[in-house]
Amino acid sequence: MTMQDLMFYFFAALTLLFGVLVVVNPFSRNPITSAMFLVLTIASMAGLFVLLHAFFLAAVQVLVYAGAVIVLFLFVIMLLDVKEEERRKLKLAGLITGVAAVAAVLGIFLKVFSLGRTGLAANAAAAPLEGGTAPLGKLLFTEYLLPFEILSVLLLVAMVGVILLSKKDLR
Amino acid sequence: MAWLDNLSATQQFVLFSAIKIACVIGVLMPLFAYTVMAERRISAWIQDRIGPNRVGPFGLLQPMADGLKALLKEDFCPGHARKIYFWLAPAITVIPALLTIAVIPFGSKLGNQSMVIADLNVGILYTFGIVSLGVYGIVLAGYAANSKYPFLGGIRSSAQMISYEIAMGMSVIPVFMLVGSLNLSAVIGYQTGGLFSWLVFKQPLAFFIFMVSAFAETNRFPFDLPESEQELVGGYNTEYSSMKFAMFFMGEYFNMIASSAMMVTLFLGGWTLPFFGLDQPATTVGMGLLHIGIFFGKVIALLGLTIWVRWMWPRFRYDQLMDLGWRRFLPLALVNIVITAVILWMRS
Amino acid sequence: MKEALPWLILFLPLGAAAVITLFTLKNRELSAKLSIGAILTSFVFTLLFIGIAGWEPSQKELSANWLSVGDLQVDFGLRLDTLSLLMLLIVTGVGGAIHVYSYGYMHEDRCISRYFASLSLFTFSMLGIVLASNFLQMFIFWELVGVSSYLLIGFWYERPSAADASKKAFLTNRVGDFGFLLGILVVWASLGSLNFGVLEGLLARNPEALGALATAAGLLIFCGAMGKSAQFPLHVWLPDAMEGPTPVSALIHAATMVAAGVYMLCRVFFLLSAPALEIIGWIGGITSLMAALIAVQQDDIKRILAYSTLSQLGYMVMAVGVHAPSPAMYHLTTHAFFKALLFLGAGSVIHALHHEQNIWNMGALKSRMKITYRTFLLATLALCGIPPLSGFFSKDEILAAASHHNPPLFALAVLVAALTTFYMFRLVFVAFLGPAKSHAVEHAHESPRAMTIPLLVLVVPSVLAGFWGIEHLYSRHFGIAGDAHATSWFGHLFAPLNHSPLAALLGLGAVVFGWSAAWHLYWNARHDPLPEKMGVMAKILRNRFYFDELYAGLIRYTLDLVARWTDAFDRWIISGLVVKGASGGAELFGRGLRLLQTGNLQTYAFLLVAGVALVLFYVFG
Amino acid sequence: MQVGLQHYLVVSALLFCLGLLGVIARRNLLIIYMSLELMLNAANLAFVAVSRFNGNLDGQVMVFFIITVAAAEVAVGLALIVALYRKRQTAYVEDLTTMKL
Repeated sequence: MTMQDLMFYFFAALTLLFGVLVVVNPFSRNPITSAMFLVLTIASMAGLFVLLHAFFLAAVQVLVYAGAVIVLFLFVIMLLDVKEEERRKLKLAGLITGVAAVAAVLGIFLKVFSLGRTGLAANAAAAPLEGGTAPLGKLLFTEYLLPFEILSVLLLVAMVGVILLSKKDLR
Repeated sequence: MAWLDNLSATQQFVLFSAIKIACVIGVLMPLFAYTVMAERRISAWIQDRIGPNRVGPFGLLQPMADGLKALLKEDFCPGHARKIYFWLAPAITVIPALLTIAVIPFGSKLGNQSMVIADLNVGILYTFGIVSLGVYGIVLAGYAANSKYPFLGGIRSSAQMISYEIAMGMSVIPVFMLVGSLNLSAVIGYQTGGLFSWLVFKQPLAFFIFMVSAFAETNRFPFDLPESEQELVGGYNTEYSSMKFAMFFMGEYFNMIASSAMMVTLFLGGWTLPFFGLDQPATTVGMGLLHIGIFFGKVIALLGLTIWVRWMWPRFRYDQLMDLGWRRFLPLALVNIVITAVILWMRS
Repeated sequence: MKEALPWLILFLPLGAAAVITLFTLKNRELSAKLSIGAILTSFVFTLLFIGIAGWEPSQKELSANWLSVGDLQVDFGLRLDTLSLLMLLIVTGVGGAIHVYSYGYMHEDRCISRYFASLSLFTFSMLGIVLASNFLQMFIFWELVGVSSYLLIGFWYERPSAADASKKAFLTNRVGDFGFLLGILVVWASLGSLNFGVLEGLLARNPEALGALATAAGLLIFCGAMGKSAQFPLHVWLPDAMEGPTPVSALIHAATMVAAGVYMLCRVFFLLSAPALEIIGWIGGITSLMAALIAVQQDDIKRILAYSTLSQLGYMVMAVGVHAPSPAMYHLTTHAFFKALLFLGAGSVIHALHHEQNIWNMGALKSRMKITYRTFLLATLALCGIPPLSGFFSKDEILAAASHHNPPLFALAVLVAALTTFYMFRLVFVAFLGPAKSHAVEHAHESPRAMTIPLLVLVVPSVLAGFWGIEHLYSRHFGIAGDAHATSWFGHLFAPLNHSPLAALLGLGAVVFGWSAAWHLYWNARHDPLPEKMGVMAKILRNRFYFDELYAGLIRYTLDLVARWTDAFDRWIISGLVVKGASGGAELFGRGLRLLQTGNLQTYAFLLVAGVALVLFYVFG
Repeated sequence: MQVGLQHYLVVSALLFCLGLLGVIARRNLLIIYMSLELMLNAANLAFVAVSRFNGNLDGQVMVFFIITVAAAEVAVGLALIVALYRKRQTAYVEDLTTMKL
């Protein structure tokens, strides 16, 4: 067991733990708590990205998700001033069916992975990829130029839409 | 030091990293303390006052006294505050500031160890990522206090930081276009060989935007709106006292130091000086220490500038602040990128 | 040039109608001139074409591919032979005269542009019927004629009676047209073509091609003629159509549109079997007699002429029925001239008397409207069949044919001839001669030139058409050996006496009898003496045999019955079973589905995940 | 056992299902939204891992796109939630079952 593997288990455990806390969150009914755990999940995941040598994406992940997206969440939660909600009655039947469905999906996933039938099996011939920033940028501006440009349009559209939506009187 | 050579590479890495981290923190804490001290003295000098001069010779022990006071004061927590976040917020403010420093090369070489804690090849992106986390401390502080002035301060601050992060990020892109790497050591390497290879001379506009944005990011004057005492009583840290307040303070000054270090690295040649061959990696321990000294000299000079700025300018209004960020700096930075790109393209 | 002329003749009036409707509605003068110009140009072009190509053009059909559905090929074709060329002359010639006349008659009307647009549209449709080279094309123009006739009868639509009359005309025509359409379908189904030329060739080679359907097809097609030419029992619309402006009555309901039925019968004469012709003949005869009888007791000058028209149309149809299409067309031609003249004369009178139409309010117009009186009298004489006027020859030919083929119809025809003379001279004696019977008469004076000139123009063919050898043209077209080609016009005058003395003599006798009766009863009469003398009979005649009432009753009864049935059907089957059943089913289904659509995001998410699980299981599991 | 693609994929699958569970089971719109982000991140992880172990950068490009789209999506979604909250004063899905505002 190398250092790398240890780190993997460490970060994977953290990611999953924080993920569970985002969803289940036994400490508080306050969405802020979930948001904070989401930040931690993202950060742990960035660690996993680093282990995968995707440094650029790790940085972007933290920058965009932790630095912007979740701050936005916090903003909204604060703006809405969601009260510390009274505990709503748990819908047991719904919960059980939901968990069962998710468990089914998970079961299928795990079975597929264990059987190695994904068609995604590691390409033994290919050397593990060193994800540098420069090759990624090169790819982005050559092969993926059109999607990249379309993405910019999407961002513009989202911007316009959000500005419109946040006008006071929404007609 | 034979035992050192017997250690495996990993063990060496862990050992030296630990030593470096300890040293950096060991330097940073006094630096913080004496920056505060310096600020008080300089402000007094500028305003023609005396300033703290009672504790120790020339008041040099004043920071110790302050720290002791902060530690010994009652740790008061308002009843209506959200406890966990109220406790968490100061810590969250300090940590990112410290983390930022990890990628900054504060010297060339000491022995065969390069004087940087983590020589990441996406160094600057890492910095920005960490800096962007700094918002949380302030937002949470504002939220946790559960009263209106801190809340407004928190909201203002986060909006301000997010806005200026963009201008800041945009302003440094030309730097990396010139250097061709995101690695900060590479940036320093690029600035060797003459005074005018310093990026501050090649990218004065970028430097300017970066510096002003850094003031805004660290909530320093003239952009200290989150804590503008006259409007918000003190902003997000209104409800804080004792050590928790000191931690916010610490966070602010760490941020200042980190941003100054960043500016030194990106624009002012880092640990290099264009004379006496000081711009080449050190071969002897003495040279290494000299490089560290040069670096600190530059950082301290920039800190002085920051402090000076604080007492020279009036505070901006909030809308002016936003206007400046979005409608002046962002377009300017974009234009700068385009111009740099065109020049590079014509040269190639 | 030769090919282009017929197309121009056909489409000039349409162009005029389109231009007037689209551009010149505001400019009344220009509209009128456009319309008149179009029809006169058509007339000139027709003459030109006949001059160039002769009566039997070498190329009998000009056609352009129009539509092909399955194995049905329909050409848009123009059929050019003696029949159509003569009809062209009549339609454009008489029509032109009437257009000019309208210009004077309608001068004060506000909507003269609309009037002339409709008139041009009508002319176009009529020319279309005349030139049609196949059934489908003819049917389309047939309907167009119906539409434009509707527009013209209802021209003064603000009058309820005019609006009703136009509706009546249209609906009655629809009944006939339905039969016509069925007939066309029968022909197409059994012979596989709609082209007249092709059909004629087919039937000439194999007269039995239609087989058992021959009579049915013939009679169904005759239904169309029945509607357009107002034959019993679909005659009711024609008298009511007199609600339209008088020139319209002259053009449509005397000279052209009503002639379309007869023309069509002659055009498809080769299709009609002997039994069908028998029935056609009798229907023509009955119409003729009935209309003549009704005309005897009418007071409205235009109605008298309308029934006279009916009667004469019956004559023509009867002629077709006695295997004599050529005389039928001949009579159609001469009748077009003098009946148009009569109507225009009547219009002139009505115009002079400020829309007074009752002949018992007229009288003593002879001296006040000299031109009108003289032309009207000449036309009357022509209608009655006084030699040597045109009517004499055409009527005599019909009588001769009838006497040859069907003696009972011949007797009927002679009776009608006597009645014709009687009611026409009743009209002349009461309206033009005798004492003035109202104030309006005293202020009456001759109509403007635009109206009198067409009268004078029309007098020429009315009087002389008998000497132009038109009958020979028709005979040649129908392949009947022209008998006794008289060498001189003098010989021509006495030809009828030579080849069928009985018919000629009886016809003349009937005229003399009718005239004396009219003179006896109506010379200087102030009131109609007949109702006193004939009592109930006169009342029945006056009320037109109660046809309208009969139809109204019949239709109301039938309609009520049908309505009750459909109401029950709608209430119980459509609304009850189908609609309520469908809506009930949909609602039940919806209720079921509504259980699924909770609006709760969670439920949807659950279903989505379950679906994903299923799909994944299907793909990988 | 050497950590390989399978390990990362299992982590990714677990995270994905966690997000899924959050979407199904939680009733606060904001938390549902966060769970959605978890799912997106799980996908990102899978992409990066596959990219790494197959020596192909396309996966990383895809992650880049996903992050961008997610940012846009969050902005729009949160704006909608705010608008919704202004009208209804609730962020609980069981109170938001009618389509009309």
